[in-house]
Amino acid sequence: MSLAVDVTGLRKVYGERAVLDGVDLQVRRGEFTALLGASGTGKTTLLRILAGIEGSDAGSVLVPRTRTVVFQEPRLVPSKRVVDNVVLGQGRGARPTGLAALAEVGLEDHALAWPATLSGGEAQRVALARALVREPDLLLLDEPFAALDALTRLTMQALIGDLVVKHRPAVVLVTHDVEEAIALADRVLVLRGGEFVTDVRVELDRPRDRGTADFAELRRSLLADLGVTV
Amino acid sequence: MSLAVDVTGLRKVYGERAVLDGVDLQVRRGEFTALLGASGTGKTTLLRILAGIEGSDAGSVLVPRTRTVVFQEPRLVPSKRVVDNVVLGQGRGARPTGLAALAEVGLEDHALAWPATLSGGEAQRVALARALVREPDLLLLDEPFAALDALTRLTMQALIGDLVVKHRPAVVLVTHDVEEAIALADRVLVLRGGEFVTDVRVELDRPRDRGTADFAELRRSLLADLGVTV
Amino acid sequence: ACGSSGDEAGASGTVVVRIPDPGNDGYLAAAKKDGSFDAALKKVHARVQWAGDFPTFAPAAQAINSGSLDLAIGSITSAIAALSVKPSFKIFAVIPPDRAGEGIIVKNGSPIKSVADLAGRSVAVGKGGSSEYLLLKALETFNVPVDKVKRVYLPPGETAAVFGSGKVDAWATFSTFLAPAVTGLDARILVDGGQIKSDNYALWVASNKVLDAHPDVVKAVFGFLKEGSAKEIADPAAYQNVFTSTGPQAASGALKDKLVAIREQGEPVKNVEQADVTRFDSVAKFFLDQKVITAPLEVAQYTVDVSAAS
Amino acid sequence: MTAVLRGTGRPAPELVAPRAARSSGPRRRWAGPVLRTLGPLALIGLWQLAVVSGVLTPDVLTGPGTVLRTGRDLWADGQLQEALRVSLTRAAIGLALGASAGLVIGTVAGLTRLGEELIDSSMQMLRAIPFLSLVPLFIVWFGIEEISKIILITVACTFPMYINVYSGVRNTDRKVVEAARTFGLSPFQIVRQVVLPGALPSIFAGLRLASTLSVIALIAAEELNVTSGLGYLMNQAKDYLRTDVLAVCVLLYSLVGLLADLVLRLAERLVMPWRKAVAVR
Amino acid sequence: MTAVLRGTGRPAPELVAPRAARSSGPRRRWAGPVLRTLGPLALIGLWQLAVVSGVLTPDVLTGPGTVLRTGRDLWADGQLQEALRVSLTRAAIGLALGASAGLVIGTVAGLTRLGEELIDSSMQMLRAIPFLSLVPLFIVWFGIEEISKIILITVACTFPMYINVYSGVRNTDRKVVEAARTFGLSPFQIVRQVVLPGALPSIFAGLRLASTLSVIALIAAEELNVTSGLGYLMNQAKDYLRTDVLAVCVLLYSLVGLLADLVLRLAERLVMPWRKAVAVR
Ligand SMILES: Nc1ncnc2c1ncn2[C@@H]1O[C@H](COP(=O)(O)OP(=O)(O)OP(=O)(O)O)[C@@H](O)[C@H]1O
Ligand SMILES: Nc1ncnc2c1ncn2[C@@H]1O[C@H](COP(=O)(O)OP(=O)(O)OP(=O)(O)O)[C@@H](O)[C@H]1O
Ligand SMILES: [Mg+2]
Ligand SMILES: [Mg+2]
Repeated sequence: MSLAVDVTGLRKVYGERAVLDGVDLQVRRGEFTALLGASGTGKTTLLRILAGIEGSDAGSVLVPRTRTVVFQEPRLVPSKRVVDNVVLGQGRGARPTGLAALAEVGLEDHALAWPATLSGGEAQRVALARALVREPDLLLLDEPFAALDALTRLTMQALIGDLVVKHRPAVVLVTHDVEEAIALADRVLVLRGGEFVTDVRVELDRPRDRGTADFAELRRSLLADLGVTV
Repeated sequence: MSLAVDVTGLRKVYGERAVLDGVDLQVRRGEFTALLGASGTGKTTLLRILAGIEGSDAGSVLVPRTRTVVFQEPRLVPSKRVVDNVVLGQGRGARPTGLAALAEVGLEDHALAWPATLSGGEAQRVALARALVREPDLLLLDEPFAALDALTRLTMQALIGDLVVKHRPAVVLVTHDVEEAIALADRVLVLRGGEFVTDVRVELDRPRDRGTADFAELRRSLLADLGVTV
Repeated sequence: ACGSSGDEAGASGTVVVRIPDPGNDGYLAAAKKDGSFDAALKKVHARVQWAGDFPTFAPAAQAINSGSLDLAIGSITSAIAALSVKPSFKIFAVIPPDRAGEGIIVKNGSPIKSVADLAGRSVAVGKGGSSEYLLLKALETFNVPVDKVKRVYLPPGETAAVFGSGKVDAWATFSTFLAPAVTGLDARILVDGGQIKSDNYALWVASNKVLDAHPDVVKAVFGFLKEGSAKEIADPAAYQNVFTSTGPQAASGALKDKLVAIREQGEPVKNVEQADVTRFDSVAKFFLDQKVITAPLEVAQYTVDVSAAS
Repeated sequence: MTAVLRGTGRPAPELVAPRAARSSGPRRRWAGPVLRTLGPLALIGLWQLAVVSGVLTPDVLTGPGTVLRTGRDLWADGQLQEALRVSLTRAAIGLALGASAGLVIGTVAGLTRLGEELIDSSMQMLRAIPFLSLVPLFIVWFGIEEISKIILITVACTFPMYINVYSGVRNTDRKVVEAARTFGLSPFQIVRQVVLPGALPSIFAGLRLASTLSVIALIAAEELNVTSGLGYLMNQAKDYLRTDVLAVCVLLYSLVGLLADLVLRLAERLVMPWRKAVAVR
Repeated sequence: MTAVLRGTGRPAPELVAPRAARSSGPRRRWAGPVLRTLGPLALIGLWQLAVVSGVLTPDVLTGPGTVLRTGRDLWADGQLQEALRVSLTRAAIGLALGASAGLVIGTVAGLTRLGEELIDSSMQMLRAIPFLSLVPLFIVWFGIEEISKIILITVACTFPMYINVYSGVRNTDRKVVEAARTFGLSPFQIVRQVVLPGALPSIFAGLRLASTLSVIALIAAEELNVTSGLGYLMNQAKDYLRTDVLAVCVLLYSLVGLLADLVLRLAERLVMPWRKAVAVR
């Protein structure tokens, strides 16, 4: 199986501090990777480098040409209506696609609203729809569900699951929800001190039942990696 | 016990749609209220009205004079260093207090950084520190832990718990994490269709063990109110 | 510091007379340098305060109107325009038309040999000022129909470049502009003021205030002007580059010679006579016909003969 | 375990209605426009007062009454219409050209570091040269006809537009630009769809200033070889101390300015509809 | 169940290095300043070329060589220093006054709806009146001495500052202002600590334009009743057809402009240190 992300020896320094220091990461096509890590450990920085927004100070980074990102903030263009934000760069002709994507995130009613009038969760869903309509080879998600209620969150997770099955992009998902990481990912990574301290393949059958002992055990071990003892 | 929030018949209309329609809310001194609700149901709108940022279209609102808010976004002043953001409006003389608050949220190293260089979680913690140094009578929290990892989240929750014990402000916490709501709050409200459909007093002993049957039952019932069946 | 107006006496009982700055040449510049003007005025308990540079008469008239200037020099054309609006000053001395220092100039290689040749050509003039007057007067004198010549209206400061680069064929000009144009722009005088029969007097005016309060001072000034101008005409070279020989105001080489040559043909300051007033009236009539002024103006009532005053 | 709590207790004395709640009542629709005309009316009132009280004598500036009369005469005469037509055409063409030039150069300089380094210092240098001193140059290069006047106005309008566009473009939200780039928008698309809309408030400020400068340049331009136009009328009025005509011109300029502002205000609403959606102020 | 996976597979052919990674290499430190001087040098080169090729004849504008010689003479004579001293003092005082006025009025109008409605339309009306036409008025009101010149420059500088401050203040991030308000900052504190810092880019654009206009107004002011100053020198040069002196003045203006820009650039860095923290461009 071929690679979609190939990072070796990546290093990124801010001021005096090396936020990323010798990160190696290979992600295969269709692989769903979850990235855990304490606040400020460099998860967003890594995603930004993969997205091509930020440069690196050392190491090599190879990624596919078509990438889309859901940023930690919605980053909608304030001067475009919601549906035009979804089809950003694809012209008005793509509006039907955009409307379909908005329907999938439950925002068909807000298609013609201005971004500034959206609630936090609504904006995040628009950002999600924008990333999904493009069918990228690499999907970078920075805490995309953080501002969503339980039900909406489940719907959105299912949506991404569908997309992964259909188009098989590589996915890198940053999340703070360990259960979410286990439930969704093929592989969970934990970032600490500028490098990956854990790289676990999740071998549970899908759909994954949060009640099983294996789930609980993996959850416990990952939380321990993050410094939480349950 | 006297009231810290007294809202009756509150109504707020955007365009054609009444986001809040006949909301009544009384919160007592020292009471910790958690507010649940699907995305776009008007939780933030309610908080903004309580904070005095937004006007209402009908109904009466009474709140204490000193209120602080942790907004859904960090809303730091970009032209002030982190510590000066914490003591915003209190002058440089208050910097020691600010530094102490920053230490509590684990950001003493970033005291002199500019807000734009912070990670998502770091910014959120600064916003939290800013709301906490002021010892308000009413503390309004709009998903303050959404961007925090498990460990940091626990620390921050403990911090707010301490503050509540010490100064007994009324707290209104908007969250999407049902377990968090149950673990922290004296009372959980669910907003749907412009009004409260649920108003539950949490009678569990503290510290609350997420493993107990009562906890699980309350969690199940609240999730059901939110449309999720487990 | 703001100067006291002419009718007020200074702390020492001295009357302060405010006059535009004389620049870098001429007898007034020399007087400014050696203090001879002040010496002359001392007898009437007055002294001079040199106000700033007034390139045209209109702002000087404004300054007189508003009481911040006492004396000024200008051409009859601009004086008539100003008098038609607010006669707050009177003419107390005249300088007969500068026959050598005004006229119409063309480039040296120009095929234009006479005023008649101007037909079908373009001539740069300043709208409504001495310059336009000179052109119209020349066309009248040489019987060229006015509409045969294309008038290009330009402010004098901008005209040199236009004329120098050949965008216009001729330039009707006077005093400060003519000499440098001839020496610096490879030009020659087609006709001068004398040939045109110009009535373009220069005049000295004094505010009504100072005339009423201190006629003796104005008289002293007149005396000094008359004497000084006569001295300069006798030896113009001595009055060149009084303060500086560099900078834009300084003349050197061919320009200096040309200026001297023009000055030598000048006439001294004199008091207003009836013959002059008649010619002023004809200019006023001319302006009325041109709709530059809206009502007839009798210049006689705005003249004063200070030489006769006690 | 589940207890519904409602309506217990009474409001404690120190509870207050938050401030915003009060100010949110709907304002009368006419309040804005009426208040907006107060300022200009007050200015005209002051003018009249100054004339009546003798602070302003007619040889300095005539009062509104005389001005109206003179204006009517000039209008009946046809001079005013002609002057307005000629001048506004000149100013509009120069403004359009200059604003476009400023927009393009400012965008290029604001967008890329190389562009900034190559262009900005030259623009800062040229901007400092007062265009008034360049009049002779323009005449020599572009002739004494219409074209040199329009170029003079163009140059005067370019710089305010440039400086504002440059500043606006440099200050667009980088986060949104980053997002647009990751979604594969071409640089041109980013400029068109993200950067320029974001810079619109600055661009409008630039346009307002450019319109001011177009009028200043117009006056300078209309000293040259013209026999009509507002600037010409004013220069004549100045030379012949016709303060009534001068005042007519000043009044006309300010009316034109108010009109231009109204047009820009409408344009702002039209091209920035998203601002209205959240503007509560 | 737990398997460590590392380094399997080879890069597929269509993988690319993302663009930003390339451009991030450290630039030589001198690159910026060197590129920045290229533009002005090219302009001077063009000027020289125009003179050599005869496009620019000396009776229009002399070349850089002659200009340097004339400049040296004027300098030796002391005239240039004197002119610079006098003019820069005038311009600086007027600029300081006008910029302060614009800052205050713009802040008030930008901040409150009432302020806007009462002030903005008057300012838009006054802004449209070209200050050049007000010269006679100023003479009468403020005399022919220094004060009227400084007021003329002040008026000219007020409007660009006003318009930019107004626009900058109106466009500060409302979310942050809301936050500041809930934290109990007084309106004055909000203006001082949140709004004005946020509006700084606009304010600097306003300052740049105000400095341009101060020079234009200076020339107009120095046509009247002065015997020193750069504008006087230039007007004299025009009257006496001394294009070399004219060119010296133009060059001086542009140097002063470059210098002012440099100062403003430094000031921007000093008063907006937070911008450098994230500026990657
Ligand atoms: N432009 C910058 N200049 C200086 N430091 C920066 C900059 N950007 C990020 N940092 C620092 O780098 C560290 C890593 O930031 P990053 O945003 O990658 O964290 P993160 O893992 O995404 O954290 P979070 O979970 O809170 O979002 C943080 O400590 C942050 O302060
Ligand atoms: N200024 C506005 N104009 C129009 N509609 C608005 C405006 N502000 C909010 N809304 C709408 O009001 C509804 C409630 O918004 P609010 O921000 O209160 O939701 P919320 O409950 O906080 O949601 P979330 O959990 O997603 O943050 C949303 O549907 C939103 O689109
Ligand atoms: Mg992050
Ligand atoms: Mg919300």
